Amino acid sequence: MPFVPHTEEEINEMLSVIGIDSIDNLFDEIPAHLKIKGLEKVPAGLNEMSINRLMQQRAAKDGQPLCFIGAGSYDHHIPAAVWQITTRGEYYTAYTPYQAEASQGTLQLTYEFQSMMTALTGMDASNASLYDGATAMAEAVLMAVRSNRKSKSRKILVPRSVNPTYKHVTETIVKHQNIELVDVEIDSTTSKASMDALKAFSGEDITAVVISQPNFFGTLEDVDAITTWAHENNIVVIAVVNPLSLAILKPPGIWGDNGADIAVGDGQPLGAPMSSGGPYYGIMTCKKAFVRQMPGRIVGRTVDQEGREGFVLTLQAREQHIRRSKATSNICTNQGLVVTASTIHMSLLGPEGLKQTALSCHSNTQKLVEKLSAIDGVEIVFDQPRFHEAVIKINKSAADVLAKLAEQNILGGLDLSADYPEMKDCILVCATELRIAEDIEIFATALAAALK
Amino acid sequence: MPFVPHTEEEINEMLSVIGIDSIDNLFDEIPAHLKIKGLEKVPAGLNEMSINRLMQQRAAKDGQPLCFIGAGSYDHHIPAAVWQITTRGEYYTAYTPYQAEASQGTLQLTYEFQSMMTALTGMDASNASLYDGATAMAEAVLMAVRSNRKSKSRKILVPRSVNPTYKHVTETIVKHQNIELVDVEIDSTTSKASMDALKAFSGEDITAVVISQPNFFGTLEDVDAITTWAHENNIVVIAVVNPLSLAILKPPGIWGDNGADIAVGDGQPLGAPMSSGGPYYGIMTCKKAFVRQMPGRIVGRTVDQEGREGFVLTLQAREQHIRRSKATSNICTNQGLVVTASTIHMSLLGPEGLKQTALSCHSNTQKLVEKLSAIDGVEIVFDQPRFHEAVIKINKSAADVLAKLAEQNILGGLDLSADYPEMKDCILVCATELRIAEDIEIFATALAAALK
Amino acid sequence: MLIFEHSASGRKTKIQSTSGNEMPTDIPASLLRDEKPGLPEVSEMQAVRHYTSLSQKNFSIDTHFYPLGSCTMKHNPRVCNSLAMLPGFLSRHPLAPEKLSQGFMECMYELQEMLCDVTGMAGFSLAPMAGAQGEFAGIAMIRAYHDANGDTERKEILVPDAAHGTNPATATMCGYTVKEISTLANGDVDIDVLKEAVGPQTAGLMLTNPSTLGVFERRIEEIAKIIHDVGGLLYYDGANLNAILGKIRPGDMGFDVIHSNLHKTFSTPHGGGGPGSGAIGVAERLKPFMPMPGVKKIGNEFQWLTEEDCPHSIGRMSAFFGNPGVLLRAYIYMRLLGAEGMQRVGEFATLNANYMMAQLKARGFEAAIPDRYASHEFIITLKKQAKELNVSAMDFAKRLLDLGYHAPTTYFPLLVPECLLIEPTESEAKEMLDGFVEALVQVQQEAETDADMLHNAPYTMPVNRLDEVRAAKQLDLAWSAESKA
Amino acid sequence: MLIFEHSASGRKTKIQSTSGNEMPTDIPASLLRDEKPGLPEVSEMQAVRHYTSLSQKNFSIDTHFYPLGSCTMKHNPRVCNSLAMLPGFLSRHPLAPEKLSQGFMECMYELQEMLCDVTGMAGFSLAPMAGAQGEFAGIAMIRAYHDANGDTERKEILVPDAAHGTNPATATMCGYTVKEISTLANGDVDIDVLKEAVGPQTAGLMLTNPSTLGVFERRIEEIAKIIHDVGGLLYYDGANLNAILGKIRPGDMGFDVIHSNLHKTFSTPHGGGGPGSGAIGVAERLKPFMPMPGVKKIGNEFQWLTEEDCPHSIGRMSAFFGNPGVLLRAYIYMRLLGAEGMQRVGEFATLNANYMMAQLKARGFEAAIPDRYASHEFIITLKKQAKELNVSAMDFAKRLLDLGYHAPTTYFPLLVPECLLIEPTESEAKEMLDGFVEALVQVQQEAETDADMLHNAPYTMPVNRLDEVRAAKQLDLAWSAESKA
Ligand SMILES: Cc1ncc(COP(=O)(O)O)c(C=O)c1O
Ligand SMILES: Cc1ncc(COP(=O)(O)O)c(C=O)c1O
Repeated sequence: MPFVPHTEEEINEMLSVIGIDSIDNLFDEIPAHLKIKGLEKVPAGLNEMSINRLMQQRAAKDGQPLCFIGAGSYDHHIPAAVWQITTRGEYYTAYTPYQAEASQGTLQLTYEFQSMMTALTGMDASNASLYDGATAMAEAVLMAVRSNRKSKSRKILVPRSVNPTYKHVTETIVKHQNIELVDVEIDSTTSKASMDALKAFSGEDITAVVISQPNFFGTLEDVDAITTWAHENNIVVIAVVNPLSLAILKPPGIWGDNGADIAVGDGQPLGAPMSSGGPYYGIMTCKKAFVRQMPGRIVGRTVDQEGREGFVLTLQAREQHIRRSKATSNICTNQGLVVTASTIHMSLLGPEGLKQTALSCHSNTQKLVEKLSAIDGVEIVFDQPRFHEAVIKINKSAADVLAKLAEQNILGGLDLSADYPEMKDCILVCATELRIAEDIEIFATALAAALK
Repeated sequence: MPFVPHTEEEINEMLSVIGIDSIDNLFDEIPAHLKIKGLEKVPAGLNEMSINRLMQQRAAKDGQPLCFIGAGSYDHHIPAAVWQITTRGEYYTAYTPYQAEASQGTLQLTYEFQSMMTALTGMDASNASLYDGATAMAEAVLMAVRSNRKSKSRKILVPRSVNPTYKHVTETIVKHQNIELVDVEIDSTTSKASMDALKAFSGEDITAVVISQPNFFGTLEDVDAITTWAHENNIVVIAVVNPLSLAILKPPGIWGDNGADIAVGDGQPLGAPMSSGGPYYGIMTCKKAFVRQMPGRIVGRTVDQEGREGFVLTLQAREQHIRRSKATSNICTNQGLVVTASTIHMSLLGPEGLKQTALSCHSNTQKLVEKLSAIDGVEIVFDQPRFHEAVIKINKSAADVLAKLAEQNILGGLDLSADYPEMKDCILVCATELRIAEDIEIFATALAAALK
Repeated sequence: MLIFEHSASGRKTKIQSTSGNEMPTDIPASLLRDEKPGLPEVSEMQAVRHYTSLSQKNFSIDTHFYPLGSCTMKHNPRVCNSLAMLPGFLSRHPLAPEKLSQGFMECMYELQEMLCDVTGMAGFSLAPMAGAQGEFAGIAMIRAYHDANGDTERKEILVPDAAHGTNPATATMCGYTVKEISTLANGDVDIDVLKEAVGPQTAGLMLTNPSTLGVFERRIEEIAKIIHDVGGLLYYDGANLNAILGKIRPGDMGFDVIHSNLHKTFSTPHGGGGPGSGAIGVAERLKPFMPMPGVKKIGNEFQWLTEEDCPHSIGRMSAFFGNPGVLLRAYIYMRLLGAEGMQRVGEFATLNANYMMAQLKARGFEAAIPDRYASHEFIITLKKQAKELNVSAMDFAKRLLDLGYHAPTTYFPLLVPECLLIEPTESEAKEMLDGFVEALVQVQQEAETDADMLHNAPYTMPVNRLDEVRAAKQLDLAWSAESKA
Repeated sequence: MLIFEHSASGRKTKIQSTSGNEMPTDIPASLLRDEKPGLPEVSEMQAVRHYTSLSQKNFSIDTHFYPLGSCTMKHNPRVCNSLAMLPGFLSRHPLAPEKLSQGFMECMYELQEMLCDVTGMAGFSLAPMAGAQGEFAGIAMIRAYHDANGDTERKEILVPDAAHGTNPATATMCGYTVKEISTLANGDVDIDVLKEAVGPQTAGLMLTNPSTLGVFERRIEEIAKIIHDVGGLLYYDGANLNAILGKIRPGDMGFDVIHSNLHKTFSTPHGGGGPGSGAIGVAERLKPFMPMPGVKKIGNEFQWLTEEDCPHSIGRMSAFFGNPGVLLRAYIYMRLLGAEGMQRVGEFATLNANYMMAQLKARGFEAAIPDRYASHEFIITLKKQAKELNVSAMDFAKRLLDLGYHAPTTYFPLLVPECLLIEPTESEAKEMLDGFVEALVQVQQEAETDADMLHNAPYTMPVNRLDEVRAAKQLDLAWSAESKA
């Protein structure tokens, strides 16, 4: 009986205290015909040594290809201290800090996290995390709808340069509430949200606009202009940002006239391994005026009866366990452990380390772009100021070429045609700080060969 | 400046408190011509990401061959919890518990460890570890010499069935003290210490005898008979044991008439990875009468001023920091962290888990022996009751065959001829619980092919 | 002391020193940041020390008994962590091609299959990232199902008043109005009320069984029939699956769609609040509506589900594939337990709860539902203590911390006054249960002799009782150089 | 509570359940055990909880300032741990053939080379498993060297009275008699006494420089000459290498053989008492005597040293190759620091010590050697406090624990009465040094106003002052079912 400590003797004592003969008696209330005999698809239990062997084989099977895909999940270096500390039992096996006095570790850490998020984004407040970047965008849309009292339309402008999966997820989540996500065209030469397309909505009742910086193609948007335009039109500005990029890019809190109103993003680049897509966490920060519409846990600093600093969950009246059907969101369990990792990650890197990482990513990607564009049959599609992602177009089938690269254990980027039919044989590539010159060389050589 | 936290500003403040202009002033007392300009063979520092890459390449280079070598280092399963807890900063970065009140974690754990060691060996007392099994044997010899007041000879009988490296190390360590290690022949058909050879010393002034159970060849010695004989002749009995085997074998504390006097061994099988040979730890346990001659740290249970149970280093008057040139040993730093791992390991396995492991090792080795002996050109040399190691003799050059197997990523055992010239083309093999039938099959197939 | 208070301008760890890169010239200055963000500047040692010490201020399963009802704080085997963090798993990009993902996909496929088996459902999706998201997926599927049937007038989701807050909140997010169904004193749903409530407007009923009151809903089949008869679907909130694991299955009880909190029943760590997984199981008729992505097996190959497999999919719930790191841990846990181990979970979780309830009743505590067997958890109500001694469930909870036990869930479910919802889980040994009972008895004695003392508990934590009102009124959500609590 | 007290007969973790093996029939019953050993029988959860909670009862570098003089408790970078524990390293059998060991051997070879470089020695052996074993190897080499020269009448090793206990203990183990050399008030060796002491009987001198008194031996070259002139060899106890790392080198000072405590200077963890490494460096003439094994580079291949390389080797020090896991950590640390980082170590370790000494002097404390710069550590003597206030160095030490600081080394070196040997290391930030100074000042004030209170300190630890006398008298070294402290 793995993980069940009871000895025969103890079981008997316990049964006699309850006053029954066998454990089965405890299930007497359950209709007998519902009880099952056994499980069919669950194999017999393994001991540790056997599960080790099995999982090691499984993990080894997938190789560890040289990764040039980004598209929302980035292969960054994570300092060794991060997960060694994060997986300490005290963080790993605690739960939501309902008993504040016995959870000051998690609570203070979360407060520090919130502080780091506001520092990075230039916003006033942060929550303690949402599930991921995509659901954070969805929650931001819901929050904008709740907050923008002047707007009735429930129309949200979403430029096509926003991560298409984020848009898809947002759609899944908000569609039941009569909210409409309106596509906004992008400029086909720059990949940026078309200012003209946006301006066509001037004067209309629009609830919010989403601005992605950098956008899905790595291109930097005209965030100042869009923000100012939006505010002039009573439109709430939702920024979708890569938090690592904020080590060097202008924070959404000071975009345009008055800054974005809500800034969201995925925390993965700050200490979460790619790990097949998760767990990551959703960042959610906002201006002061929006705080009471935020979804999710929020930690506040307060004092105890002796005036000592301490930390508690606060503004709980927003949440499902108090407000139930009228809560700001149904979220309960969030991504706490990844937030723990991320907070330690940011502490270890500091502003300078984060900046160096961001700059390395950027310069590696620029080197990659340079190398690849020198190959016959490769063309850089959007030659714009960018951050650490770029789009190349090749003169063969992107799918075929990517498959060929994969055979050589290289993930050569993301084929864009599924989401952008007009971008045939266009590939989104990315080189983080880990993809050093040697790696870029391998990729370039393999790509050149594949295009021969 | 990795791991140096000082900012420029702080440095200046500190210098001004000291009253100097530059850090270099602090080295003014050192003759100028001794100061070096720089280091030549130390490369420039790496960041974490680069050292990661480097070490991963290095580690990968050595493959992870299928290991059938034992000979003092065994490939056992170690539960995941063991090193996850052991590397918690509080264990990992503490030192010798000089301040008992602030070190109750390490001290209590060590007391528990000592208790587990006495339980396994059936002895009265244990110390907190020595460096490894070989040095533990050396220290046991020194201890026997100090303890056996009736003997003047400083002669120690060491059957050739004792691990030859252990003997070599013991020689290195004890030879300066006029101690003589006397070879005792082994029975060439059984590999056991020859009772006749031993009895030839009856009546002589012999200080101690070393008995290895199992012996280096995996064969079980007649421990009862030797112990009884030794005690009849005023000879101190030093047992060298594999602690894992004690989950099923008779503990040295009850060998023969009165048990061994000192039992040593290497703790590696109890939670230490093979790790190229260390860190492991030396086990040292003894009968009550010998306690004050023990080398190394010993933890005792006591009480605090309020009568609460607590733990301290005790019998320190034996040790170098108090007794200096008259200490029982020069040992200071021991192998604490591995002891920590080992204590957790034993707790997780318990008597039943240890027994199951020992039995699996044994039965896997028996299966291996069966499989190999069915191969043409392979012969089992000592067909005796054994524990988890065996000697095979092949009809080709052992060195060549082992090299061939290594090319197929199989460590096929240890060539015995270097230490036992009479055992030409004899190979010591071992199959732990991790070498399941599938692995044994691979080995047998490869060996059969190599012998064709 | 906050990490920011260890900070000194210019201090670095150099962990990430990648040779003094300069700000790029290829990005216009107007898009760049001109002040460095106010992150802490500390050494590695300071960070390690700070977060190591901070961790010690937490209660956790690895350090304390943590009988938080409805949360299933069972032991998290350490091997689940180490194997889920094998480099091969951590370094897999979510968009890696199938060919380079077979090892991972095989685990996910088998996890789906095992979950189907233990719940009696026809299909499973691993996409949802927590229980609440699982609920969302489930209710969205119910809605999509009705929609697909042209059945668009069903506007109501029924929820028992004992339900977890995420149930009604989810129904709202899915565009439904919520109607509460009352519960009988014996813990069962009031079937008469339910019958009254159902009708053509009923999209479905969300039910937890065993309920949050810690008892098994005995008339579940009748309830299922009532809902199905009016064309509604039955949703199973699987937070309490631990109670019946390996004994009975929601699918057999008539549920159409369920979520399972893998971070409860299948022992993935709670991580101080997450991540979790709310994997979702469906009956045959809901398969076309499952969220994406998912894994199928064709011959010996594992492939991603496509739109053809789920033509009416409610869509994607996350940027990639939910929380794979959590899913791997659950998979490993299930493989460790195996079929037999899984059956014991429900048995021993239930044994532990009933043993504690029996002991506490014998020591004078009042069980909320005294005459029935508990499931894997049970409720003690302290309403008498509140009235007679002026001590609240919260006072009991806080005092327990001093005695070395994490408090049970307090004030939930809402319908039991001054309640403690106690869930020991199967992984606790009898000695711990006994210790907790003695602790509650001690607090009771203290309540009788020195109620005031309890009002100010705890006394041995890093802080004593915190001012929550001030926290909400004088909002302090982020550090700034000037601020001080 | 001891782990044994959580034990219940028949409880198992099943971690290692390898299908009910029976006791073997191929082993005679007389060789088998008939009672199961008295190991604890607990669940994984109980073991995890026990050892997690126990760990919290330790002070450690990762949680506290730990200025233990002579021990160099610097930060242990976490990456050294994770990389040394890569599966490829952990699973290497020590007897694996060279071909399957090149990755590991390359690290070891480069470590040898770097150690030669930072110490100025001609060769390095990584075999010794701690400082004391390094000393043993060194003195054994000195003996072997004299023996090889037919110089067999040298029976004496000289050791300053300030030396660490391992020095004289080692000399004894190597068959030498020990003669102590006294130290001047300014911390230097008394050269006159030394000159008196040397002669044809002198095998060598063991010296720590900077000495355990925390000052640099200024006349080291003169000392070397004195020893060498009588045909003796000079041994360097490298425990204090951190003080001069990257600034000066023992080899250049004239030492013939040295050990380096890699667990001090090169930051491998102290592990609650070990493991360590006492890697040993030699001048050219001692190379043939180096212990085995070692690594050489032939072309691009790494090979084990053979007897031909070290024809007079003193032999093997361990069953395999010392403590490779420790060696890997030291290697990684050195590669992280690099040449430049290494130079800063000595500088900032020295800066920190001198800053603290200056601050403490300013606050009225008496430095043992007040007029010289400290090396990386310094001594405060509390003899005045002992005499006037009746509080001992031990009282100060215990009270510091209450204030959140590990105590410095007490009562070592033996020649300074009531001493605290304080070594902050380079990795501590100024704020921590300041905090420690304030703590000492506070204790001083307490000593003046309430000496009795200090005698009973500490008050905030899991236990208060422990009865060491009882521990030694009523020996209780192992648990048994009946025993109780
Ligand atoms: C009964 C019940 N339902 C649903 C949930 C929501 O699950 P999650 O927190 O994973 O979103 C919980 C969790 O606390 C619960 O206890
Ligand atoms: C000056 C000095 N020499 C030698 C040693 C012995 O080193 P080890 O403990 O590694 O054996 C020490 C360690 O404490 C020391 O401080």
